[in-house]
Amino acid sequence: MDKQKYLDLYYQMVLIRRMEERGAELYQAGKIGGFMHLYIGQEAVSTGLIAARQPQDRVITAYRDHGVALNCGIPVSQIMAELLGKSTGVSKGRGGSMHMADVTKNFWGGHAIVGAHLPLATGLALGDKYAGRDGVTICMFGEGATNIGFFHEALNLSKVWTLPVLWVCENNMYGMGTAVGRASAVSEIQQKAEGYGMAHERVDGMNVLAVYEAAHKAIETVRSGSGPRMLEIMTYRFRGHSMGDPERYRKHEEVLKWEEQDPIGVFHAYLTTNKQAADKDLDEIDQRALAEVQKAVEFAEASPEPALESLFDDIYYTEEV
Amino acid sequence: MDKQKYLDLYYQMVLIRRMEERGAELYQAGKIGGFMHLYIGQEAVSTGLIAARQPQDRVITAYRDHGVALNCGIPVSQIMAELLGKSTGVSKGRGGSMHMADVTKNFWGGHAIVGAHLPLATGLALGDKYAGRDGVTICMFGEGATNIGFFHEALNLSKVWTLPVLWVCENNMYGMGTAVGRASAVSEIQQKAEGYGMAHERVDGMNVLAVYEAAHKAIETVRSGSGPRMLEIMTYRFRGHSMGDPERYRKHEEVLKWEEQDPIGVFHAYLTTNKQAADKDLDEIDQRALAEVQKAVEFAEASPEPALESLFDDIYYTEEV
Amino acid sequence: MARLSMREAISQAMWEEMERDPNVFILGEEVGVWGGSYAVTKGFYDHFGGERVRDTPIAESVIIGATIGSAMTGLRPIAELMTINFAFAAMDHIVNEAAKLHYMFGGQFVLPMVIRAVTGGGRQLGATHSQTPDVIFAHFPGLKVVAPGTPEDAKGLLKAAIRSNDPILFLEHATLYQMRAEVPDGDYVIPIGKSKVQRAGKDVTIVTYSKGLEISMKAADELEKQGIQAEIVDLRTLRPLDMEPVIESFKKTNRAVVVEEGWKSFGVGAEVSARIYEQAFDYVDAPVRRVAQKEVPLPYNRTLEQSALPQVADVVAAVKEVL
Amino acid sequence: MARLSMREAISQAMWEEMERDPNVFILGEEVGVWGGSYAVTKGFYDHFGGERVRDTPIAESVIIGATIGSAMTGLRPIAELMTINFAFAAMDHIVNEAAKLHYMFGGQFVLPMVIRAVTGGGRQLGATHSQTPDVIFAHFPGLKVVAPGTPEDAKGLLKAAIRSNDPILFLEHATLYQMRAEVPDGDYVIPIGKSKVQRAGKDVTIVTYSKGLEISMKAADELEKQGIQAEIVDLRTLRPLDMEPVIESFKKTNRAVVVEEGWKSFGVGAEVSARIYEQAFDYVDAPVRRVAQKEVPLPYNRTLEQSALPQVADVVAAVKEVL
Ligand SMILES: Cc1ncc(C[n+]2csc(CCOP(=O)(O)OP(=O)(O)O)c2C)c(N)n1
Ligand SMILES: Cc1ncc(C[n+]2csc(CCOP(=O)(O)OP(=O)(O)O)c2C)c(N)n1
Ligand SMILES: [Mg+2]
Ligand SMILES: [Mg+2]
Repeated sequence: MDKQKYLDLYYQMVLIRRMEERGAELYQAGKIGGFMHLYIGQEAVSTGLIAARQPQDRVITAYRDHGVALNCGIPVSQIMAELLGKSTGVSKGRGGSMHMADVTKNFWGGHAIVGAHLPLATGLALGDKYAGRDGVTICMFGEGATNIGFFHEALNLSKVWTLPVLWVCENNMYGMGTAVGRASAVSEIQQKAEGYGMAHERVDGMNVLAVYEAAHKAIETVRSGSGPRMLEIMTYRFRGHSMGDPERYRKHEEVLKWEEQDPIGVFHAYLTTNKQAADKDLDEIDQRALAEVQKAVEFAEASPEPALESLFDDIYYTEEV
Repeated sequence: MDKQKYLDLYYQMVLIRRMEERGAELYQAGKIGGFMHLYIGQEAVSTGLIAARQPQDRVITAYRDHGVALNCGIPVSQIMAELLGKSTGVSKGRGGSMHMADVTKNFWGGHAIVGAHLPLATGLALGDKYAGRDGVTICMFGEGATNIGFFHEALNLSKVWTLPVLWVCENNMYGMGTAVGRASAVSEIQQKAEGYGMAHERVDGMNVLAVYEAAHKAIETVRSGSGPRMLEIMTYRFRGHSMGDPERYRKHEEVLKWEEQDPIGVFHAYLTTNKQAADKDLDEIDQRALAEVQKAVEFAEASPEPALESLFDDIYYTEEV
Repeated sequence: MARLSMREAISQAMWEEMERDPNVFILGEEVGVWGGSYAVTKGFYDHFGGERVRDTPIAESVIIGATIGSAMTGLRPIAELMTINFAFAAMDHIVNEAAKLHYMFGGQFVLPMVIRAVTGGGRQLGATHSQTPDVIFAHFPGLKVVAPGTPEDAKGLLKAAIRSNDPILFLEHATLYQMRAEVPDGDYVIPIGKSKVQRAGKDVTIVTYSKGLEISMKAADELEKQGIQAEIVDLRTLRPLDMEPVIESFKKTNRAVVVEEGWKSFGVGAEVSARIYEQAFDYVDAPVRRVAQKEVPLPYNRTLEQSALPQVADVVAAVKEVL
Repeated sequence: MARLSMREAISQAMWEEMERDPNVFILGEEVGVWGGSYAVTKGFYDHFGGERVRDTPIAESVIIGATIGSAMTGLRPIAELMTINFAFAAMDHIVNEAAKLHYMFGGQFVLPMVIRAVTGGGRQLGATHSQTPDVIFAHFPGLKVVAPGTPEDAKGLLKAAIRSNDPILFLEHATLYQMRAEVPDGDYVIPIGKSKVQRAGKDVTIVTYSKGLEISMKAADELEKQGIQAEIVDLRTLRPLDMEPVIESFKKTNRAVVVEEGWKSFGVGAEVSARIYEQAFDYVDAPVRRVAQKEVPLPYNRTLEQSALPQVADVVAAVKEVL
């Protein structure tokens, strides 16, 4: 990996962090509504993962999607505008925080029903296989989602049909307030892949390079036609499940402990220690990210609301009645 | 096991066989309607399994339930009457072939939505655990049912809550016309238990004693409080999936090959070879079974239809409206 | 024109569309080797091969999920649900995904998909396997619900559904598969969302669809003998619901009976009745009557089951009440 | 009497019933340690312990399946579905199992179970999380569907539901949790299946339930100022549907508006409207009007979302139309 790529990874992670911090403020200020799930702490996962994809590789994830959207190439401005419900938002203000997609960037959403997008991912992969294209579908989900039936049906089918899917479990230890061991029969999620005779690997999700390496290898292996695989990426969310989580289910010390492994801090240290970047390069990146976010917020605030008449657009492709 | 118990097992298997052969005739004659799934070839499974239960152990199964119902102690007459839709049927003629239950015998049905009874089984087991009773819930299902989400959710929960359930997969190689390998990512169903960190074992389902031994050990282990386990019982159905199956999906030779392992024939040979029974003892049992079935058919035919007014009974326990 | 059964008409529509467009494919339980549990896809597997006629595990959520996902990539999947009773095991994917994604993501992609499902009771399958819950799917904007009552409509509407870019639930009543009638050959497409007068009359309007059409036709024969001429309007599509021919007929007859196989409460008849009053209040000469299933889970016993299902005599009686 | 929020009233009902009957227990996602995602079970886990307040995996089918199974053994489970939108992931267990087993097995066992679910839109949660699909559950005989609109009714009806031997879906509208009113202390039980006149009037009958009641009450205040006295009948239970107070009121006012939050087509208003005509045809002076949600998947943007939801002004306008 060359120096520029390192800096890009760093920039992406910082940009997600700054974007979400600003999002949290806007939420508190009442400018964002609904449910909003922050990705803070988990940035290395989608950053490393998506850096490893080719343009023809589809990405699909759950409602914790801002970082994923950004890594897929959606400008912060369109994400911010979506959060503010503006017509310039990536989903035209209709989806909100949980439902962002831009299929021109091969990002197939943001899906808010836990686990329901895993079956969709099998279909995306089938589409490529059917057409003889070499795209890999990258499907991300939380460890909590591995207990719902959708997970089971999707993993099984993907294996039976040898579909080009990479199943990526972001194990952040909790599904809302439920620690993994209280909800899942096995505490290592990767073990579930055994039930499908599927190759699997556990990866350190606080280390963006480790994620990148594992993802790269896995994606290319899937691309080679060997069928689906699963990655379990170990991570942690520093914030509540969504805005307004009382966080009664974990100790503050636990959070603090994980913060010592902050993926941005870890990568910052790696880059400077290994002389891939000077402090001031990284400072400059921080500034650039802040400026980008500021510009995005201004864009979003200045953008128009969707027109009232647009309410009835796109219920169907063919409009009858 | 004493000689009488051997003979009982033999009687049960023969009785199921004769009952179903007669059922098939009545179906062809138009006296039975709906879907009917015969258990012929699989008799050793429920016979061995249920012989190993204690009275406090609950049994629940899918739509292929005649044999299970009989093994649970429901008289052939009530099964026949149910098949004929009579008011004396075990479900008052309302359930038919697929929906038989007698809770006084701790038989909780006969469920026709594939896999949907597995979640119910977790609840039955929870009921016993909650109340501090030592019953074990024995939940039977086909290998085809292990691909649906219900299976996954139920197995996971049973392990997380350490519920007293014995999961019993009757692997008869096909779900309708789909061979196990065309529908399941793993061809050994027991491997799915790995995904739940659950103990499992494969058992020869054409050998009633092997089933009995394995079941006895498994049930008592579950009863001891060690949580759920899974048995995969290898078997084969000699008839079509249900009445009117064109059987395009398997070769007749395959069926013939399995018929060499007919569980009744196998056990007959075992009993005579080991001098547990003389041919004439077994012949007499055959006669007894035939007579029992004949009596049952007469009873069923002579039984009244449910009263027309009964249509509205038992929609609710409390009748409003 | 050829005389086809409803089964053959549906089969033909799919066959022709698959020949026409390589992006059309079929998936579902037993659609391949078995030939479809209702034999609708018999011969397809041998002709089109296993890539285009895909047997699935018993896993309704992923059947519909894969249908949606592949449609998102531009394919035109036809999923077969063995019966509508199993749609409940895929309910989230039908109403929360298929019905919502196009709108929720601002129209970025389309969902050219059809879910075929066998609906209806009357075959002694017991409560879990005998439902006609068509109406509940029609409640969700974003989905279209088509339910033909004749072989001709089945062919024309299914072709339209396969060519449509919207997610469509296509309901086939199990006891209509044997119905035979003339069906136009080849490229015969009927626009989705148009009700149709299936029988002209002047004394009363019978509004119905699917199995109800067969019952209503027989009732109309019966009534004819008694000198009553019933006009029958077949909705054909429950969402969008085309009331125009209904209202037009009603303005002529001033009396209506709605006939459906499903349960009466919160059924199709309620909506049709409400709309008749909303749209033709001044033309109402008698209360609109609804003929529907008695509100019980259907029992296995044949006599009981039939007593719960709407019968020709019920329609005749209802018509006489409104006259 | 104490002034309680709807949330507190529901909480109190469960708490008292759990104290009263050791067979009553709670299961669901985040009902324990978290205290309920809508804080309805806050404090329960600490007081009753983890055996009686059971956190579950995210697995709606087995949540409802375990609810049914444990009810079959004689326990009295209360399942919490975080929102009704997730009920679709448990649809088979709700409509094919809970609603059918008692009948299908000839009444051999009962299902004393309650499924509590948060319903409703209006909180910018987007299309998948904002539905008010109450009506579709009411279509299934065998299930009862209760949906209170006041704290008092919530307490009394939930206690009745917990004590009932029938499977009951109990719908709590998310934006009503904060509503405050007087609630009787202790053993206060309201029979399930009785509609109630929540406000007396003589000029028009407004029929509604759940969130619709709040909207209708405000509309009635507005109308009052204009000299119009609306009588409001709250259905409280959708199945069984008690039309008696509706018809009684209608025979007095001869005009009705039905108000609900869900989509209009195939909604509650259709059934109520159809029954009014069936049961009081000779008393109808103007077409019954329906106020309901516009037929779109609800969008995230607040202005758009609100424009799709029924508003007080819509009710006022509808009343003026029927007068
Ligand atoms: C079917 C369904 N059930 C419940 C919910 C409510 N819910 C939203 S997020 C969540 C927790 C998911 O946890 P996990 O999969 O670990 O993802 P994470 O939030 O940790 O990223 C729950 C229960 C939902 N959205 N969908
Ligand atoms: C949810 C659901 N989907 C489909 C069906 C139709 N169906 C009934 S039995 C069956 C095959 C089940 O196979 P398996 O579980 O192996 O049991 P077996 O019939 O071999 O005993 C299918 C697909 C159903 N009843 N329920
Ligand atoms: Mg998590
Ligand atoms: Mg099988």
